[in-house]
Amino acid sequence: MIELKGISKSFTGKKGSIHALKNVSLSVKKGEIYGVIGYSGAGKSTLIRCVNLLEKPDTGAVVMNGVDLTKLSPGKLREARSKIGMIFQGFNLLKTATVYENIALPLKLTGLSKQETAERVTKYLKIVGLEEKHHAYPSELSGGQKQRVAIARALAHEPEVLLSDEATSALDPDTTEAILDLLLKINRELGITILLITHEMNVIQRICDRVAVMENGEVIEEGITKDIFTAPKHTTTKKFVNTLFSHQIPDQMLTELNKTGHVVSLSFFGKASGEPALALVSKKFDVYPNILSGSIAQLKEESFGQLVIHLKGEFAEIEKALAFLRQQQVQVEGVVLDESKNKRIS
Amino acid sequence: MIELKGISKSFTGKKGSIHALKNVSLSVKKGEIYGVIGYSGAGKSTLIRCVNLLEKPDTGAVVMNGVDLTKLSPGKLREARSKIGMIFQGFNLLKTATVYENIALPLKLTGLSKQETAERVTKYLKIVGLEEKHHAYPSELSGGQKQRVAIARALAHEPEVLLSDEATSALDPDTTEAILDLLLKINRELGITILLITHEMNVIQRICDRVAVMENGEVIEEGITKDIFTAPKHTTTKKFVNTLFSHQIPDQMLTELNKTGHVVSLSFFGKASGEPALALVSKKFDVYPNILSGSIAQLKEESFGQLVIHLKGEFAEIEKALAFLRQQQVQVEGVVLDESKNKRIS
Amino acid sequence: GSSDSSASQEAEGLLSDDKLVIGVTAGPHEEITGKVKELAAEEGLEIELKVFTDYVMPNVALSEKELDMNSFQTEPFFDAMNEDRNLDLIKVGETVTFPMGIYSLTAKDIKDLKDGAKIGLPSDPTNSGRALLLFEKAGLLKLKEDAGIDATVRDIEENNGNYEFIELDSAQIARQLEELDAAAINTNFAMEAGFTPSKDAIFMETKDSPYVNLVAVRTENKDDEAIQKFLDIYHSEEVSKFIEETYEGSIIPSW
Amino acid sequence: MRAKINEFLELWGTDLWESTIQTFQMVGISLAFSILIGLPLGVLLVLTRPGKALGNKFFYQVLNAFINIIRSVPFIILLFFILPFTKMIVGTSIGVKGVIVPLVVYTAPYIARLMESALLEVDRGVLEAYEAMGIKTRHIIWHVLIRESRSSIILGLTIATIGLIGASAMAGLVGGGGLGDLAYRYGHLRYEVDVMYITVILLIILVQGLQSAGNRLAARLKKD
Amino acid sequence: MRAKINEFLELWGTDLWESTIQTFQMVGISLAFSILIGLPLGVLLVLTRPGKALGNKFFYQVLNAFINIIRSVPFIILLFFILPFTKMIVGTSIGVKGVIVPLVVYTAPYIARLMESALLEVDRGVLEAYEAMGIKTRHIIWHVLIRESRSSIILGLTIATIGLIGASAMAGLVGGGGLGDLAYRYGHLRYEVDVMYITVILLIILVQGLQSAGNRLAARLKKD
Ligand SMILES: Nc1ncnc2c1ncn2[C@@H]1O[C@H](COP(=O)(O)OP(=O)(O)OP(=O)(O)O)[C@@H](O)[C@H]1O
Ligand SMILES: Nc1ncnc2c1ncn2[C@@H]1O[C@H](COP(=O)(O)OP(=O)(O)OP(=O)(O)O)[C@@H](O)[C@H]1O
Ligand SMILES: [Mg+2]
Ligand SMILES: [Mg+2]
Repeated sequence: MIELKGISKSFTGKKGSIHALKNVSLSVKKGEIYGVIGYSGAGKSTLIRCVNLLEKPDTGAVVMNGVDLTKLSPGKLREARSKIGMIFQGFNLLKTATVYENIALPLKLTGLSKQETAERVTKYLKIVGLEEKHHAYPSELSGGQKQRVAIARALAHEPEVLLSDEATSALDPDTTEAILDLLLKINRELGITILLITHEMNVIQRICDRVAVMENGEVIEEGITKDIFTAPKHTTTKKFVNTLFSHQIPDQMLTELNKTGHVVSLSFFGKASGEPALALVSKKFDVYPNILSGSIAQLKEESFGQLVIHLKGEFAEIEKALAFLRQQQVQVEGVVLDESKNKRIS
Repeated sequence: MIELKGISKSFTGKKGSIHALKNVSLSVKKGEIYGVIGYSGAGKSTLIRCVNLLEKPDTGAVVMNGVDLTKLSPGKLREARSKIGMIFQGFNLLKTATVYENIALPLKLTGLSKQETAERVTKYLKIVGLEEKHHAYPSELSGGQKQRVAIARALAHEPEVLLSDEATSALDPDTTEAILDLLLKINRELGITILLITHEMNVIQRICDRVAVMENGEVIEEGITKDIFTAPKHTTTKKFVNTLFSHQIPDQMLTELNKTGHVVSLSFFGKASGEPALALVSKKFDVYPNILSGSIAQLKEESFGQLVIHLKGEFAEIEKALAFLRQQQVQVEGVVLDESKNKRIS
Repeated sequence: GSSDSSASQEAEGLLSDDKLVIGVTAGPHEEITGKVKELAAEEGLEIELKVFTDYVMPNVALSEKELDMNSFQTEPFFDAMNEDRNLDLIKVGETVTFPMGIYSLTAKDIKDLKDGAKIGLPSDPTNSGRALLLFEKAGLLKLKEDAGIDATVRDIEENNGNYEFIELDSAQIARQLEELDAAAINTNFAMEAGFTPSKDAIFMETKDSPYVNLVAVRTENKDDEAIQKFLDIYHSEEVSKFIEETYEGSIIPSW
Repeated sequence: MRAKINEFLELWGTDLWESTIQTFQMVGISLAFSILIGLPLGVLLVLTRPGKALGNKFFYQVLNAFINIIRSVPFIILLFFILPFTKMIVGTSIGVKGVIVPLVVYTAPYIARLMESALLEVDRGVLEAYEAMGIKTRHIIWHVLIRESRSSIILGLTIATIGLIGASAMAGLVGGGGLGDLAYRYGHLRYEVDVMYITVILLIILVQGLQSAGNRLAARLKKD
Repeated sequence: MRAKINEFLELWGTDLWESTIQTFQMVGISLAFSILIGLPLGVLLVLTRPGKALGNKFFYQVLNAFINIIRSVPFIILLFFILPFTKMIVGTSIGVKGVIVPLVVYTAPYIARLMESALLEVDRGVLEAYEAMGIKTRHIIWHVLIRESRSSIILGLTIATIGLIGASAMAGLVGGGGLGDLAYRYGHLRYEVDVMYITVILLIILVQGLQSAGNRLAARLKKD
């Protein structure tokens, strides 16, 4: 569906140039929800803006449905763009138009009848929960409300491809949840392909089929969500995955606990967690596993989790218990240290 | 330190008026980090803007250090404001100034020497990880980078009170973590009072001493973070607290599991989780507890969690196990149903 | 007084002997006075020209001592203005006359003008009243009894042929004549536009017209030395020759 | 007093009325044409800039220079300079009709510049949003570019209209009449001070009304 | 050709040179004063609007009306209307000196309006950010309001300067001279078309240079 082939993009300013994208290749299949994560400034927005050529890549091709968009005439490009919806990081609403008009105008301009327009607008306003705000101007809206208008505008267009740049970053969890449900729904029911940027791992977890991780203008890791979550290779990816769980255990507590046993981190996925592994451990061996922190989540129908547990007991018993867990396909890692020492920014 | 007394605020437009704040009272103690959460449009931004009178409340008093700001002359108000830093939801950077100038200008205008200014700017640029961007203009920054400049600008001012409106909403988890650490640090070391708005519960969890939950312009619940997290009263609060955990278990799976046992939700806090309660259960009773989902987190040095577990076994044994858990001060609740049916927006 | 009058002379309100600031209007006055300036320089009289394109400022500026003298207006206009605005100015000499004629591209005779014909006349005050009086003389209209030289189109009492009178910039009329049925044009502009006044005009002012241009000064300076010196040069043979050569009879020395 | 006013009106009423009508005609018609020409030119000035939607360096520079050339010629000269052109367009170079062409030639490029300045303030992001939706450029021009800057456009047009009223005062040079001409010819040249004051007061009322209307409309159209 | 040019320069060189100098003097000095007066007035027009930082309905309306009144009077009338004032200020009412006062009176309110329009475009949020930091209003004016709108301000000033050059062509009315007047006097009144063309070309070069410089500066100062 969408194929980015060797996209590079530099911004040249007076103070040297910034290589925002370095030979990025990516391919999003039809009907897929594809997530892009990465640190602030990694090049995510630039990448997504290259997809509909709002940013013209220096080199590389943007192939959509087999057509290289970079080679199209302005007229053809316009046509191609009319099938792509985009939610911008900065909302980009018309200041002089009401909520209703902001959503209605593009529809009107693409030739929808007045009645159809009205119906669509009403439908999507309802979906984003802003019916009573239809007469308000953007300056009279809260941050989250603006973002919801931008979402409604993009969706009301009912595009084949949706590009979403941090669509839920200004939204409360409940609204986020609703928007994500909506994205899943349109993806499933209408087969809309979605390329989304987010920094919230739970967005990825909830709806993405595949994920790419970007760093410094490059895609450093890419794959289906399950693999990325369960076996992240790159440290950056690991950090992102870890944010789904809160593992920070105060050093003091660690020292304390290590006196009476062993602190280990367990990761399990799918089948592994389906079996009551921990329960078996405490039944079979003379150890008292206590969960210190961690979480278990449903990842597209399979559960998946990380737990930091304290195994209280004799060393020998603990060894046996760990061996048993490994046998049960639970990944066991040693003591988790406070990672705050290798932060990206201080 | 900051006391809001009976603040009301309406916005009057052509289409009737919106009661954005309804008699809100709130008090933030000196040296405290106070969080405000609530749905999009609840009135959070309006509230925080009332604190430094960017929005003049219709009624009510804003008392800071014993002085009612609403009664001050413009000159005195300016003086009071110079001790309040603010991070805006919309960044509000000077478009015509570089990153460096954006942070330096307010410092220069408040009379700092050139050298001091330079030192401060460099220091805070480093803190937010934007040293190499000091020559860039806001239009050349990514969303998260802009937000970090806004943060640096507010902090470089070294205010006594910091008002923060969604300061980390556009940031990746790693950067968020760093900013939160920084806020904690300035709060602890310099005693800066912080009033922050967020929709991310992990921000509250990580740094807030107290929390207020807003809905429809009212504070519907308020208290110390621990209490709000462990015993949320209002459904909205519960929803927010629950977002820290992912409990959605597909209906199909629930039905399946209920055939071989019981699905229950356990909540525990502090001591309760210190004891290896679950381990004891599997040792003492003929049940196999399997964690389906949930998480355990460190909340200002005490751990606290919610787990949805499946107890496989005979009904009688399960009953005994649950009784035992209750004895251990673990809160036990029945089967968790899919909550998606009572979403705020559809 | 002029910028470099000596202090003592200035104190007495006298003009400097060797320098005059003279206001003229753009066009022939500027050119002729320019010639005078050249000649005066040889005789040790420095002349500074201030060129105006307005017909009120030269008198106002003279009266306010911004100028020492001006040369741009006809006597009737001068009298009217001097009285209207209570200026204390006086005529000290006469200069030239620009006869005025009525021209037409279509009519051969003033009697050929049809009813409702469009007739142009200059809009500036030194020429418009004069044009109207010329029209009256030509029998196109009748002015109010008391109209006199500062008559305007508002003073037309009887319009003998429903003529439409259009006031235009005096320099412009000749160029716009084809859009008009007839117009009053100063001879100098008519010539510039390629007319031969004696042949092409369908009606002409008589030679003894009262519209002789003059040199004016503040009354208090009427006897100052420099003024006589200036007039002498103006009235010299050379200037007269210059005028004849340059204007070929459309401007007549009137001293 | 009463009698005096009556007398004045008796004397000047018709002239004032006529001049007012002439001013309205000159300004109204010229303004309409100037907007029709100036606004599109302003849009072109913005859109053909290198890097913008229709970026075309050559076209932009030609247009830019062309507008500059016209703007270079002071109105008093322009009025006469383009006489043949005026005559060609409206068949006459005198009267209200004859002054409209030079007024348009004078005002249209002026409006183009004011529009350019207003249009340049439109947020790039919003334009991008509409480009990204594949909206046609002409729709973007009207529904985004002009719409979003309408408040500045109104203020710019108010400024231009007042400039136009000022220029129309020179209409007398080609027999166009109007209030400004009345004030100049009778008030200034013929020293009828009453007429001058009354005319100027009429102009002030006109301009005051225009500016207030402009300000109010601009404020109402501004939604941020 | 060569000889012809030489002859032309022989004849007209001095006049052209003098007129150019006069134009530069008139425009330069008037512009400087007009900016000094117009920019603060524009700022006041924005800041005293009801609801703004120094919101003062009465002051705003008086200022607004005052500016309108001056803007109402066409330059050709203004020039004479304020003669006594001109004389009071600069001691003379004719020549280059005498025309500067009316040019300033004409241009300053014009600049004020253009500045008002530019300043109104500054993002409210940024102003709020600085208010929230307790920055003094005069600092906000200079470092935020004017800074953020500097690109529009430059374009506005360019427009105003070109208008000023146009108005200075009427300096001849009070004996001020300058290029515009030269073109009018020789070209129009005396049918010396060569002079007219050359003068107009000089004006075009001047305006073209100004507008290009203005455009370039504005583009460079615009950072979004
Ligand atoms: N117009 C521009 N000019 C110069 N540099 C730019 C421009 N746009 C982006 N950049 C730079 O390119 C890099 C990538 O920016 P981009 O907006 O793609 O980041 P991002 O991954 O979307 O970050 P965020 O999560 O903060 O939004 C950044 O370092 C940014 O400063
Ligand atoms: N200037 C205004 N005019 C009219 N209504 C306004 C204005 N500002 C805010 N509101 C309304 O007041 C309510 C509260 O807005 P506020 O910005 O305080 O919400 P919020 O809690 O900050 O939401 P978010 O999380 O989305 O930022 C909203 O319904 C909003 O539409
Ligand atoms: Mg981004
Ligand atoms: Mg908000």
